[in-house]
Amino acid sequence: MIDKTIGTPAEAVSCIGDGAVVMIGGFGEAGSPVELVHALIDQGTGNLTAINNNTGNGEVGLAALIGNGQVRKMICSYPRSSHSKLFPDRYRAGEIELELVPQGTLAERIRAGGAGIPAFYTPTAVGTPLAEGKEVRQLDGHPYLLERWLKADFALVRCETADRVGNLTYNKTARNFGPLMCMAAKTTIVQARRVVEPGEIDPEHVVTPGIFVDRIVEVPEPLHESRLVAEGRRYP
Amino acid sequence: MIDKTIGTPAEAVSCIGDGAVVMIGGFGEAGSPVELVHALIDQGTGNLTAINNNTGNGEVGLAALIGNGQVRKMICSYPRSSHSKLFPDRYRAGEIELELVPQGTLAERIRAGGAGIPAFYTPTAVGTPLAEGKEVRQLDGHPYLLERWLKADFALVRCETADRVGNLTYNKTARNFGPLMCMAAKTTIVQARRVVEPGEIDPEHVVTPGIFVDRIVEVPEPLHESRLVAEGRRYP
Amino acid sequence: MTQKAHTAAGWSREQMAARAAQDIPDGSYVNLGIGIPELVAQFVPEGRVFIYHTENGLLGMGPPPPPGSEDPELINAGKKPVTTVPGASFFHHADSFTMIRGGHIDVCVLGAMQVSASGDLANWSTGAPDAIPAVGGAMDLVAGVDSIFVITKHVAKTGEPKIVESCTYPLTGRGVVSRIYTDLAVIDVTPRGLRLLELAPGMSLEEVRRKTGAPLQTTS
Amino acid sequence: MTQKAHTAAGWSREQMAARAAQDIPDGSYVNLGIGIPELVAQFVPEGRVFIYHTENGLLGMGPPPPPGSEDPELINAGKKPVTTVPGASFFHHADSFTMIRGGHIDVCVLGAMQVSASGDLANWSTGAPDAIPAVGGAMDLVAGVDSIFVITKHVAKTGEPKIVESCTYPLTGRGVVSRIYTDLAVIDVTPRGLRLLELAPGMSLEEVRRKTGAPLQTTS
Repeated sequence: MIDKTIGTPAEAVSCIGDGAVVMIGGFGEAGSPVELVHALIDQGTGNLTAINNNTGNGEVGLAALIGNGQVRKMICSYPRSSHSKLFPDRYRAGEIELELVPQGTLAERIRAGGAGIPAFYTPTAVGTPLAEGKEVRQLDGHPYLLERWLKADFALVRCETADRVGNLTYNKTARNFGPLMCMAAKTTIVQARRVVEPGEIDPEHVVTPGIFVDRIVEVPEPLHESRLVAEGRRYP
Repeated sequence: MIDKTIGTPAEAVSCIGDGAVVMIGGFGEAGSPVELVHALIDQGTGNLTAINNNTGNGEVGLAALIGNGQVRKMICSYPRSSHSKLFPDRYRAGEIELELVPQGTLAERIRAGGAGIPAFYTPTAVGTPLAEGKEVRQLDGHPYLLERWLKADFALVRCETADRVGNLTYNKTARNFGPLMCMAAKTTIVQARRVVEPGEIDPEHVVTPGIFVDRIVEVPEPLHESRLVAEGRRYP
Repeated sequence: MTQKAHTAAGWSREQMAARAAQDIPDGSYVNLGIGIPELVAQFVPEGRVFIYHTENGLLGMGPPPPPGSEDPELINAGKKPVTTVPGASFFHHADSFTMIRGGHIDVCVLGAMQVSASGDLANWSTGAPDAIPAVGGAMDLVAGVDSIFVITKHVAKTGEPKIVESCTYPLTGRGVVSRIYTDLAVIDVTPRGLRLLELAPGMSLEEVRRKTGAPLQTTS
Repeated sequence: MTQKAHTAAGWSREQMAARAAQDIPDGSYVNLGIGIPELVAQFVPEGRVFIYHTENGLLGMGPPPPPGSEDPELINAGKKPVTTVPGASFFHHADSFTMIRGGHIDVCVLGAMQVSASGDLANWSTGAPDAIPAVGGAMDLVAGVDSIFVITKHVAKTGEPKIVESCTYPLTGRGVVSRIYTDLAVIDVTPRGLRLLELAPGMSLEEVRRKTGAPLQTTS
């Protein structure tokens, strides 16, 4: 039988090497795979390109990964946070590269990466500074930008329930980028609040089919970033 | 309160006029909105462009709509059926136009129509007769075809359960093109086996969010095309 | 037309939000930006129902939860805790922006740093060299939603007009704004420029014109 | 090398399918075309698990149901009734072809009308003027799946080779086929042309070469 579970976050991320492109799920703290990111911090992997909607919270999770100097380039839509100065400080110091992408274009580029669509046209950002250097094409009399797919070597995603063959469900707005990133990475590593046997998730309710998932680690009580931030905690 | 239900299939399709572009859900008979299509036959609306993966079964549903001369143009991936000669006869007689689209490209074009993506590149059909007349572009050293979005005036879709605000779930492989067509039509008309109150479908299990649905008609015991075909039935 | 030279109070934040809510049709799918636009949800006119969309994956967003019952995995685009209403649905980000980019959202209410006479919007960056640029979903919203309403103070804290001939801040989108609700007036963006729809109580056309950086037409 | 001139029986349809199944790695996600490829599911080698995908929206497809328990809304791409295995999932057509086009399916087994020495596949149309052209998902599968296996009779009913220098029928895809399983042989498509991997019992290289419309190399 296929069993994609793996013992610990440390084992789960051990395949990630220096220079990897890593998609990290979550919108704010909702869906943030904190334990997997902390394992990546423990491991010290550097020179990463990280893809996430934001740049993390406080001094934990993705923010701590950035603060620790492990991220060379950030691809995101909204790198400001009222709770974290780690990205802004590094950015102003010229220590991290930023590719700013409108949120919907970011989502669509990741989906395109997973769907084998190398490029698409979109009306978003036409006529703005984010269109600079991009092809503009008139279609039916309207201008559109050409955008390229985004793929990654790894995706780190947090879900609610996983079965052993990799089918996933999510919790409320923690779904956000998870299903897209699972599709767009060569190796998808998931932390699940609960791991169940195949068949326990109704086939009609599966959000991410198992074909998009490679490694699953159970983290029954994941840390809440907002609580860590409120407590002034930092990682490590 | 919002209530998108409507009394009968006849009332539901009464807004469809001659010359409309109509997406019709279903793959084979699975998900075929038979009662809505039969209402369209009763209504006699003509000069339609129909979009479906196939061209119908036997002499009922979409096949009957075609046989009745109401369809001017068919956009589909697989217009052959061992059970129906209505499309082939009209096609050979030059009475119906055919736009043949690979199945995955058809699905993606419909999704693009719903998603506001006017065009995309795909590897599918490169170097084949279906690439004729289409732009080929090299990206990262590989050739891709440019494909345009597909939109419709109306979508006719069959689902399992609908709530009054238009959230839908489907049944097994009857899901197929339904969720995509709901997104890509100006007006989406759904026949549901069961209509429930808002809140009765778990927000995590909604497949088509209500924003994509305009009219819902309850058809508790829809006809099975395969049974009608086996019985040699024809419509009307 | 003459009136007192000193500035009248004009509309409050809540009054601006309530005024904007009046122009949203019953049954609309609505996306509200962060800040004053969020207040619109408190002023749904009697007899109407709006369905709120938040771009992080929820349709059918309800009001904030009572203190103590927040769920960190049920938040809005501003990352604040929210609730769901009956008939809500959750979906991923690509589906969420399908709703936006595909033209399925009826009305979006946004804040602004500048709006131009031709409906250009600037609301994501001052363009200052040390600013951290952050765009979020604003560019997708203005590109995909037909009716873009802006709620903003009429002038900046510095006293400079926010409604201008041409934006000096980096653009969010070109020709995208339909209507502007300020503390002083309601203004339509038309193909022939800005048109005054309504003055706040006690406000004079003269004063509003003086505080507006572009010509302002009236129907009279 | 000399052998009897008359044709030996070669492999049956079932034997061809079983032989192809031997080359599918454990844990593979597999899409099976209509016809002989469907038989592959009956010959999963001991100790291996394959997960079957059908492009009409099911991953984890199981065998046909017992007569009388068919569900017209649970069918495969050939529109025949199927079942699900534990761990199955349903999804819509765009997600299904994301799996195909995005390179997530490991192996696809298809039928063929013609295969060329460079791996071109023709399997959707004779190009005859009165034919009803019907492509289904074949072009998507060959464009998106890395390992395309073809199972086909070595020659057409007319006796003409189906493995040819260059296809005369309309193409499904260019340079897409990895390996060909016929009733007479197993043949690899390599950058330097066709290479014989295995002969059916009692089959001679000479005979296979005679029935193949393109040069056939051997490792020896």
